[in-house]
Amino acid sequence: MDWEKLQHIDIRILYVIILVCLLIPMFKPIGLPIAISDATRQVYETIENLPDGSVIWVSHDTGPGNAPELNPMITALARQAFRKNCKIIATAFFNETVGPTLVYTHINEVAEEMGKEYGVDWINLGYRINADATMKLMVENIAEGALGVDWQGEPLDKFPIMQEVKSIRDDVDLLFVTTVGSPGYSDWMQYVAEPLNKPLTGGASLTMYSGLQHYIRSGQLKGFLGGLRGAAEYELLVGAPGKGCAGMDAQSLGHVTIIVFLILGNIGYFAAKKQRQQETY
Amino acid sequence: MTVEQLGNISASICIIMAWSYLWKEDNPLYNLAEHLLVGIATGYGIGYTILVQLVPRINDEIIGNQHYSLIIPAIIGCLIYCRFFPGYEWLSKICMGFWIGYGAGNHLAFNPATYMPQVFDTFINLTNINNILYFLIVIVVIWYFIFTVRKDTPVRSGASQLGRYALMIAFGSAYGSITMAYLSLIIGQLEIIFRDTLHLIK
Amino acid sequence: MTLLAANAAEGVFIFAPGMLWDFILIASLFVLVFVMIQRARVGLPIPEIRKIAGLEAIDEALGRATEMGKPVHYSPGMSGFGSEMYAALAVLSYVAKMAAQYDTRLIVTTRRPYIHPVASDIVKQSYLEAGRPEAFNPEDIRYVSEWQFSYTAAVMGIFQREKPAANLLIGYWMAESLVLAEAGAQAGCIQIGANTNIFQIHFFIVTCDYTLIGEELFAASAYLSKDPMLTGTVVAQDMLKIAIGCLVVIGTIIATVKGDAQSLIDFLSL
Amino acid sequence: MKKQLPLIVVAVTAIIVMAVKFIDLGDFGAATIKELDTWSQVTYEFAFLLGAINLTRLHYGNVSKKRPKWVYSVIALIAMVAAAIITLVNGVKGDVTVFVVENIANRIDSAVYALLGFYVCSAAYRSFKLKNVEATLLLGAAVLLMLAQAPIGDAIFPGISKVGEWILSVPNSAGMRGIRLGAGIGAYAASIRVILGLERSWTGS
Repeated sequence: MDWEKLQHIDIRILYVIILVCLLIPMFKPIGLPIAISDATRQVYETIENLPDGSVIWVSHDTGPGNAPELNPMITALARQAFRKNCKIIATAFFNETVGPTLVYTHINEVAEEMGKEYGVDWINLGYRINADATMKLMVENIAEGALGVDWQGEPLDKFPIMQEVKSIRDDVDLLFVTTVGSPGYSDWMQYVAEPLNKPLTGGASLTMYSGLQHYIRSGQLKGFLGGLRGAAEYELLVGAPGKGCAGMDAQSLGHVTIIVFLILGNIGYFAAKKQRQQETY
Repeated sequence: MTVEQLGNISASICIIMAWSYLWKEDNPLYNLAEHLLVGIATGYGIGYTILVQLVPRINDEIIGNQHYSLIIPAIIGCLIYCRFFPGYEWLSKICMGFWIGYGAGNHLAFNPATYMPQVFDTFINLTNINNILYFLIVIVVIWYFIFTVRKDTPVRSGASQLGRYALMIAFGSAYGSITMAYLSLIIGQLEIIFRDTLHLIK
Repeated sequence: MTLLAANAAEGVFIFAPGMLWDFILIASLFVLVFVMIQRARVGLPIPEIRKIAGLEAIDEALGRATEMGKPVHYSPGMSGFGSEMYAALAVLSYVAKMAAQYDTRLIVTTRRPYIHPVASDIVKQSYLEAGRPEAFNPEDIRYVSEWQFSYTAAVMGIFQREKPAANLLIGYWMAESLVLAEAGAQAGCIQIGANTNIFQIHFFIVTCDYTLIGEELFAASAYLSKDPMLTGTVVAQDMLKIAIGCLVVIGTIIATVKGDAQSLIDFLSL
Repeated sequence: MKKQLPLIVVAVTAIIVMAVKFIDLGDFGAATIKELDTWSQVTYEFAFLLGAINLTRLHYGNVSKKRPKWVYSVIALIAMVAAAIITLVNGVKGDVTVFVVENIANRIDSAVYALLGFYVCSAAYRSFKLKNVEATLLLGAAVLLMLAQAPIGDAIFPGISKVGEWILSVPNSAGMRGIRLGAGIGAYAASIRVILGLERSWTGS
C-alpha cells in the first residue's frame, strides 16, 4: 500500500465525516461513554437522598449566551425531582427576558410528560429586580418577595402550591442554582444557604467552574455541575440522556475523528520521509 | 407561511451557500452569498450611520444642544473626501493625521492602565512547584522576545529556546481546548437546518 | 508612605489619580527612544536585531509569487488605528516596495473604510520610491467590508478568483484568523501570519508557514528597513522589557518572602 | 509644509490626548477626554461614505471593464443600494430591514463563522506533523487537550482532564502572560514611532 497518500486525503472526506459525526447524535444520542465526575455524582445523590415530596428551589440564573450549557441541567433536575414527587419553585434572577421563559419551558416540558400540573406541583416566579433584597425577603415570606404574583403576573393566592410553601426558611429543603455570574451561586450562598443551613447545589458555565472548586471541596456546595459536560453526566445519572448527552456524543465523535485523521496524516508524513531517504541513498 | 418560517428557510439556504465553499472553492453559490453579504453590510451601514448616528448628532446634539464645537471634527471628517479631487489630496491627510494621532495618543494614555495590573498579577509566591514553573516560563518567554541582546552563550540561547518550547505547549493546548467550542458552531447551524426549518429533530 | 497613600485618591504631584507610574512607563520609553535615535544620528553603534524567520520569509514569499506570475495578498489586520495597525502598515510599506521592484501584483484588503486611504497612500508612495509609479493600480487596494465575517468571506473570494501565490496576514486578528489562514493554505499560498492577540496566535502557528508571534510584529519595520533609527527604537523597547522582567523578579521575591506583594502593588498603583 | 502638516497634526493630537489623561485637571480633564472621544467619533461618522465610495469604485470597475465574474459585482452593487434604500425608508428597526439583515446578511455571516468548525479539523490534519521538537510539543499539547475536553477522553485515559486543566492553568497561562508583557511594550514603541514621525510613508514623504 502507498502509505504516503494518507498525507493527501481529499479534505472534503474529512468534512463529510465531521458533519455526519455531529449529525447522528442529534437524531439519536448514542451514549458514548462519559466518565462521571465526583462533583456530578454528589449533586445527584444529594437530591436522591431527599425524602419524597420535598420542596426544591430552582433558580435558573442564566443569560442567553450560556443558556445552551445550563438548560439541560434544568431539564434533568425537573425529571429527577418529579420522579420523587418533589415540588419545584423556580426563579430566574440573572436575566429579565430569557431567564424566566427558559426555566418555564424546560420544566414545563418535563411536567407535561410526567403529568405534573403548574401551580400544584411547581410554579415559576420569574425575575425580580434587586436579587439580594428579594432573596432576603423570600427567606421569610416568598409571596412578599415575589410581590404576590408569578412570572406572568397571576396572583399567587390562586395556586395551591403557595398554600403549602410559605417561606424558604420553613418549607424549602434544597436549593438548585445555575450560575453564570452575579447574581448567582454566591448570593444564594451568602443570603440563603449559609444562614439557614440549607443544602445548595446546581451548575455553572464552564468558564466559571474552575473558580468555585474550593466551595465544592469545603462542602459549601453539595457538588456542582460544570458546563455542558456536567449537564451530560447528570443526565446519565438521572437516566434520561438528552441535549447534554447529544452534545457530548457529537463532541466525542468529532474529537476522535480529528485525532484519527491527525494520526493518518502523520503515518503518511513518515512514509513519505522514509521513501525520500531511500531515494537519496 | 409565517415570517418566521420564511426566515428559517432563507437562513438554511444562506448556510448552504456559504458552506458550498468547502466543497468547491470556485462556485456560483458561494460567490452569490459573498457579494450579497458585502453589499448588504455596506448598504445597511450607510443607512444605519445616517439614521442612528448622523441625524441625531446634527439635529439633537449640534443644533439642539448647541454643541457647536463639534462642527470642527465634522469638517475634519469631511476633509477625507478631498482625496477624490485632484490637487486637494493633501487636505485629506489632515483628517488621516487626526485619526492616526488620536489612535496613538489614546493607546499610550489608556493602555497602561490595563498593562500594569498584568505585571502585578505575575507577583506570585514561589511556595509550590506550579508557581515556580509559572514564574520561570514567564521569564524565559520575556527573554525570548528580547531582540537586540546577543544570545551567544549556551545559557542565553538555551533560555530563549526554552521560551519557544513553552510557547509551543501554550499554543498547542490553546488549539486543543478551543476545538470543542468551534465544533459547537457547526452544531448550532445544523440545528437551524434540521430542527427549525425541516423539523426533523426535536 | 502614609503621606503618599493619603494623596493617592487625588493623584501625586500634577498627575491624575493612578497615573503616576503609567506616565513613568510611557515617558521612560519616550526618553529611551529619543536617546537611541540620537545615538543613531551621530553614528554610534546600534545592536543588531536577532534573526526573525517570519520576516526573512517575506522576500521568499514575494520571490515565489514573482516566479509563478501570481499576485500577493496583504492584509493589515482587523483593528482600527492603533499600535498593531501602525506596525502592520509599516510592514506594508516594505512589502509594497519589494512588490514594485519585483514587478509583482500586490492586492491589499482592508476591513475599515478609514484605513483604506492610508494603506492606499502608503502603497502609492512605495511604488514611487521604487521608481515605478506607473505600476501602481489603485483598484488593487481594496476596502472590502466592515463586518468581520463579511470581510472574511470577501477575502476568501479573492483567494479563489485571483489565486494569489503568497498570503500575508500581518496585524491584529480575531476569530477569522483560522478561516483566512486555512482557506489560504488550501488555496496553495505560502503564508506569513502575524498576530498580537494571544487568544488567536495559535491558529497562525498551526496553519501558516511562518508566524510572527506577538511582539515580533513590533520589531518588524526596523528589521526590514535596517534603518538604524528604527532599530534604535527596538533597542529602547528591549531595555524597557528587561526592566519589566526585573520588576517581575523583584515582585516575586517580595511575594515569596512576605507572603504577598501588596505593598509594592499599592506603591506602583499611585 | 504640505508634507509636514499631517505629521504636526499627528503629534499635536497625540500629545493633547496624553496630556489630559495623565495630568490631573479635575473636571476639566474629564470633560476634555469626553469631548475628544466625541470628536473622534464625529470624524468617523462624517467619513461614512468612504466605504461605499471605495466599494462602488471597485465593483463599477469590474463591471465596466467586464472582468471575469463581473455579474457578481452587479449583485453586490444592487444589494448595497437596495439595503441602503430599505434601511433609510423602512428605518433601522423596520420589519423589512430586520428581515433582510437578520435572515440574509447575519445568517451568511454566522455561517462563514461556523466554517471555523470545519477548518479547525482540516488545519489539524494538514499541519500537525511530528517534524521536530517544537512541532511535537505543539501536537502533543493539542491532542492531549482535545482528549481532556471531550468526555470520551476520560473514559479512555482516566484523569486526563486533570492534566488538561493543569496545562491550561500553568504553562498556557504563563506563556500567554509572557507574550502580553512583551507585546505591550512593543505596542507602545510602535505608537511612539508614529508620533515622532519615524514611520510616515502615508504622508507621501
